[in-house]
Amino acid sequence: MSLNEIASLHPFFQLAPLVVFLPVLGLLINLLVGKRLGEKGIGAVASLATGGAFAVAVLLAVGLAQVSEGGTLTLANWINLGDLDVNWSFRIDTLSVLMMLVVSGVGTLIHIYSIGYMHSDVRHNEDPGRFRRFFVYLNLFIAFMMVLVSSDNFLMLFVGWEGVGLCSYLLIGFWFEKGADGIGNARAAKKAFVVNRIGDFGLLIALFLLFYNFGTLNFTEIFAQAPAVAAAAPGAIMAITLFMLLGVTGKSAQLPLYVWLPDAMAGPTPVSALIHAATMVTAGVYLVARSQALYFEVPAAQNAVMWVGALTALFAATIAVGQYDIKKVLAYSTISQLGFMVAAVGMGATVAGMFHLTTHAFFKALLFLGAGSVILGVEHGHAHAHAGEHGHDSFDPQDMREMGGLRKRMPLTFIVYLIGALALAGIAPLAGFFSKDEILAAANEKSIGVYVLLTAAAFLTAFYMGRQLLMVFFGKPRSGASEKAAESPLLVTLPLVILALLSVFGGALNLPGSHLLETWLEHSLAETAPGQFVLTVALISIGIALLGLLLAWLVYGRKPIFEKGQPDPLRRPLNGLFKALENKWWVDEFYHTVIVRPYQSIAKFSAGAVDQGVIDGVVNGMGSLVQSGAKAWRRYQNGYVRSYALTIVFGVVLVITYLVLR
Amino acid sequence: MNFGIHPLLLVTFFPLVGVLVILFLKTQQKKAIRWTALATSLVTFGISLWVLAQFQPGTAGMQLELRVPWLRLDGLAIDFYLGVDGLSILMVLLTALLTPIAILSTWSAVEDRVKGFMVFFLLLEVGMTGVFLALDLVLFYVFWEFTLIPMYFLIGIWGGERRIYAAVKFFLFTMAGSLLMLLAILVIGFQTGTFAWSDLLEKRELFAAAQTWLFLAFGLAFAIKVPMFPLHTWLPDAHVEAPTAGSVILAGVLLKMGAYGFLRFNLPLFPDATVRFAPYMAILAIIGILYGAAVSLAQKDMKKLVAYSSVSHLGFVVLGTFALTTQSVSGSVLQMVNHGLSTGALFLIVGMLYERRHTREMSAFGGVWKVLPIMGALMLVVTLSSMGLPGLNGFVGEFTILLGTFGSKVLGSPWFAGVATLGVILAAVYLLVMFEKVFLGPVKVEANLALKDLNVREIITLVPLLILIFWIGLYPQPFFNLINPSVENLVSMVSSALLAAH
Amino acid sequence: MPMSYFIGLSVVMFAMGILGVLLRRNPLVVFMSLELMFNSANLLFVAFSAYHQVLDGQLFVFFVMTTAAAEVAVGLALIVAIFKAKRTIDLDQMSSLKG
Amino acid sequence: MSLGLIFMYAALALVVVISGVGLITSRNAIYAALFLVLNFITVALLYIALGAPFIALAQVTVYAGSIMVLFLFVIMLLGAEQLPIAEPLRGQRVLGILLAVAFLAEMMLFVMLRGAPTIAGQAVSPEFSTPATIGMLLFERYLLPFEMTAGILLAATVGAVFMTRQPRPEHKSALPAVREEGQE
Repeated sequence: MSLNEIASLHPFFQLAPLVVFLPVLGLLINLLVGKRLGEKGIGAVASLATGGAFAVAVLLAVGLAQVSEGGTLTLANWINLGDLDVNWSFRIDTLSVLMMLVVSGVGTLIHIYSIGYMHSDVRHNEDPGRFRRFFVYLNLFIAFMMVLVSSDNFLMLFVGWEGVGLCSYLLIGFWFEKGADGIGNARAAKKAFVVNRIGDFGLLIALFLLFYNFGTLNFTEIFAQAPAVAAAAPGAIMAITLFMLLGVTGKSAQLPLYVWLPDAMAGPTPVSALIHAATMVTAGVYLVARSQALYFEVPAAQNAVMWVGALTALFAATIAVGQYDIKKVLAYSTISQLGFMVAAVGMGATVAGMFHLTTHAFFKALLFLGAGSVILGVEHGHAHAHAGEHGHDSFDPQDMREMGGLRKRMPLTFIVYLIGALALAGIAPLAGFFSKDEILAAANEKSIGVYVLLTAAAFLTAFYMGRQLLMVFFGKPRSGASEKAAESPLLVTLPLVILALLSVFGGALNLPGSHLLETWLEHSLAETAPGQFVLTVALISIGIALLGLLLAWLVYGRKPIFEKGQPDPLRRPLNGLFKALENKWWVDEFYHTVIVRPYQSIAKFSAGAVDQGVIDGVVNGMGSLVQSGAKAWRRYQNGYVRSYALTIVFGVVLVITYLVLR
Repeated sequence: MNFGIHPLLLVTFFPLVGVLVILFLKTQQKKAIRWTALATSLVTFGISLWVLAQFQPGTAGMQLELRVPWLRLDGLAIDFYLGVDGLSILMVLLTALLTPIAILSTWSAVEDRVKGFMVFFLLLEVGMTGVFLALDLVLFYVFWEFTLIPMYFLIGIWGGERRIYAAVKFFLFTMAGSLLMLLAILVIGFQTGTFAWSDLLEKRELFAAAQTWLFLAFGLAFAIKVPMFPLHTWLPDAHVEAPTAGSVILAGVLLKMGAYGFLRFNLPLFPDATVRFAPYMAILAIIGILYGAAVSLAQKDMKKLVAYSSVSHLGFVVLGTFALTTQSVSGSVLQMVNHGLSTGALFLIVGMLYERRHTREMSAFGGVWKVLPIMGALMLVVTLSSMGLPGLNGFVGEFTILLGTFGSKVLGSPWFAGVATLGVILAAVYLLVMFEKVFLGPVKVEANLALKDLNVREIITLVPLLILIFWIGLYPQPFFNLINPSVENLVSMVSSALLAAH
Repeated sequence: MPMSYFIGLSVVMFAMGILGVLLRRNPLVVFMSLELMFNSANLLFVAFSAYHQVLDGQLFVFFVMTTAAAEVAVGLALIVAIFKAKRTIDLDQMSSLKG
Repeated sequence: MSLGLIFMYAALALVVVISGVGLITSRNAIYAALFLVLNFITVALLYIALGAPFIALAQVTVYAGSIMVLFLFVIMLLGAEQLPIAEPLRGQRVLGILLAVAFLAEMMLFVMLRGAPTIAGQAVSPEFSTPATIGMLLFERYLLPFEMTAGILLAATVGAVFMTRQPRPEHKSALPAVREEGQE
């Protein structure tokens, strides 16, 4: 539909392209004029751009409230080759607008937060010039995410998909000269990009399969033909959905390809909050939700998605228990929660999945930003405690073993962090409880195995969040830095408060009674399983959550560990198992030995032996062959007239023999 | 608005005017020589735009044809036959665009014998444009061989340490292939009595019997030039030893002559053989993609790495060509242009780094982005474009090629595209490794701290390429409109043979 | 007289000429054996001209003679020049022009 | 063919072979030259038998007369040194002989295979090759080759003269002044 047609549908819909162009505008302003605006100016422009996008999203939501089917707005014909006809068009429907709201909403809050955070982070890393570059990348990310979410066909979705992968590469490697021996951050960024690329490989193959089975890449046409093609070529849909699952595992850090997310914590904390908790990683969930019609055709694929999600949820939760870095714990917790969402969407409970996605965006962003404020405080404390010597001793501001007793030093951060943690753990009134409960209810009805896995994961979630709370905020400060830790400025804590409110009241979005979100999403999803409230499941989940917190208190609360060196109380009872948790089940090492090192040796072998040795060998060999041949013939040119005469006579004899024998 | 001279004739031979003027300048007048060369190549670019203006995108057949009887041996008619269509218009524009950029990049790079350098460079431009416009087999062969000579001297005289070895290797490789091609051309000539491309299309059945051998003869010459997997070892040596400008033109245009040759001669003239050999050529192309990517990872010298990446990228082009679907062939024609832009820019930046530190070893750099922010940013964009990131030109080409190859009836199975798509991952690996080794991480070497960022001239050389990289990435349709009709015509020509064959 | 007699004779003469050229190191003897080979050719010319009753054969002998004379003149001049330079005429001494 | 005639031809052939062998094996160049003269004369006799009297005479005068005299003259000039019998070039002698024998065998084989016919009429009419007819033919049909041989001879003489000239003292040149400074 062209601009004016859609305007007739609803005046607000024609604003849709602004969702992408506003962040791009912000990005260009900062890029070109940034130097003169100063830090506050840059922050303002960036936040305004994202805020503008949020406003447009709200307007679209209002528009959708009236015209609930939404519409598609075609901007330009991107590629038209033979029967490949792809347009750059915006799809305005309840699902995409929901994602826009979450992305731009949480995004704006994080933009405001990062003005304060980056102000000190940039000073800490002695490169004030980088402030501008951070906000350029952040706006680029919002723009690409909007392209992904608002696209009307799989190709534009793929453009956004890899675009956000690029932004996560740029932002993880923001401090590219920091990290393990100077190259750690850059390597983490490269790891993230390459692992994402492996996922994108799967999505690319799915795209090709889609094109050749459906003749188009457009959502509406594909979902319309889905039943027909499923009947005609069931294998095709199975292949498409499974390859798409490979893409999802890459982007949403599910089991086989999750390894990049923990390393992505190398990026500044607002990045972890925005990209690696709230928005980018949920792209996979959005993809499965969007192509739900395809998944319904192939139950086997749905099961695959469900099991991948459930297994990841439990697996990541176990690792989170053994981590010391405050952000690593949250990273594994994100992977685990994403496991919940993927399992939900896999079960067909798309609404529950999207609901958990939304609430998770709130409290996980809150937790990350809280962790950021804790890190700022501890760095601040460290600077004061060791004002004297300036040496960079091996102090790691993110290591929980350095912290302790921060609730007195940083009361506001503590309260907000507590709310976030309880919401994540799934304690009753908070948002986390409702969304997780809905997933557990759906799991309970769909397959007991998955339900057990998810409940175990929920228990472990409560446990490691309790552990983190106790280690960071309770007990005695374990290092000079944590003694002197100071509360972060208002600019940092304000967004925290807003997010805390959202975490508390987020549950209202889809309360068992009102099912607001469900009615909202009905318009764009094929068929949504009605989320019914099962009391028993709810009670069990609250019980599990409280049990987890209690156990954490028993282990970490009663006799808090004092000195820095003291081993983690869990080490003795679990020893071998705990060692495995600490080392992340050695998955990174496994991948390194099985994939990375063999590929490097193949590369060296093919560069050395095959290329230089064989091929060049043959080529140079021919060259030297000719030379040695020439050397051999030179001997005949020995200067003696008579030997030449001999050769001539030999020639004569040969000619005559030829004549005679002819 | 015709200056009385045929546009194609003008665009091909105008650089000779520059050569003439330069010959009269004294060797000491370096500045004058450089400006004359630049001016001539810019005017040639202007003329090529004028040719583009006269080119109607809609029609599939040859346009602006110029056919003048040239040689008449008894029974054999060799014409001076130029023409342009969808396949060659972009190549001519690319040549006309890259030459002034390459000349501009030699301002501070080439100091000795500037006169000789510029003369050879402009002669090279004549040869290249001629190759893309020639439609008479003999004329094509003449231009094909003619490009060898200036390139040989460019590498041989202004090259690095092992330049003689590299120049000779480059020359022999291409020469060996093209001799076979000459043989094939003669065979065709004698059997049909004409060398003109359009006439040969009608008389295809005359030499249809020897089609397999003719295909292989032409194919070998083009495979060496592309370069395809086993015949590629001349490329890294040629690139490492060539001066920056030489590398830009070598990667940007000379490699495309091979790929273009497949499209112009192998496919239309020997359709049955093409259909029969397509799977084997596709397999070779895929090996090239994966092998090139793997070997690039193990390289220590930046130019060698980019050279092997060219092997990998052109693997995609050849794969697209032999998949014989509209998407894949259009994609490969566009990918030829894309590769010229992104690899040309890569070589320019590597050349700028070489001018500053006089070494191409990646270990000599590290954390340079902190010291050279602008160069780092431009390098990042160019690396992403050659990696095939959506939104930039590389992706459009690669996606259409892979999409076309996936469902191509000639190759038969989707596995070809499946394995080739792995190349996309490997490309990301070695390019990011290069970017990391050179630009990221801490500044290890003291000398890197004193490096100066890009000056205005260097930025001007890169800007046109970047504009095109973004333009093709964001809105490729105008380029596809140019290519599409001719490609559809070519594919239908070949597929008619496919139907006949099955 | 049967032709095979003359052909046989000229072949023998020619073979002896070859031997002379190949085996002797004295350039003069080499030249003489060359003359011998010329002579065998002339013999055949005359024999066949008689056989075919065509005078042209004989005429050709004259041309052979003149070239032989010219060749000897130049050859001997060469030998004299070399003798002056190297004080020896042994063919094997003159081997500096080698590859 | 009468017995006497055969006997005469056999004798001539024998003389030719002996003189050839003599030429090859004689150590002293002069003996070789004399053997060659003998050879020329016997061949001249054969020419007469073949009905080519004028060529026979030419043979004797040109070959035996001028060329051999030239040889003898040069031999005298160079002192005809006796070169040692040793054969420095490895395999030269063996191969030489081998090739000569092979040549001989092949030609014999060739003649055998082709079965040379006998000369039609033995007696060739005396007017067959009188000097007049040869002269007429030479200047009619073969004028160009004749002129070319003249050219060859001229070139040969100039070459011979040039190669063997001695560096004679400078004759007086037209610019004495220049000459004097150049001299000191």
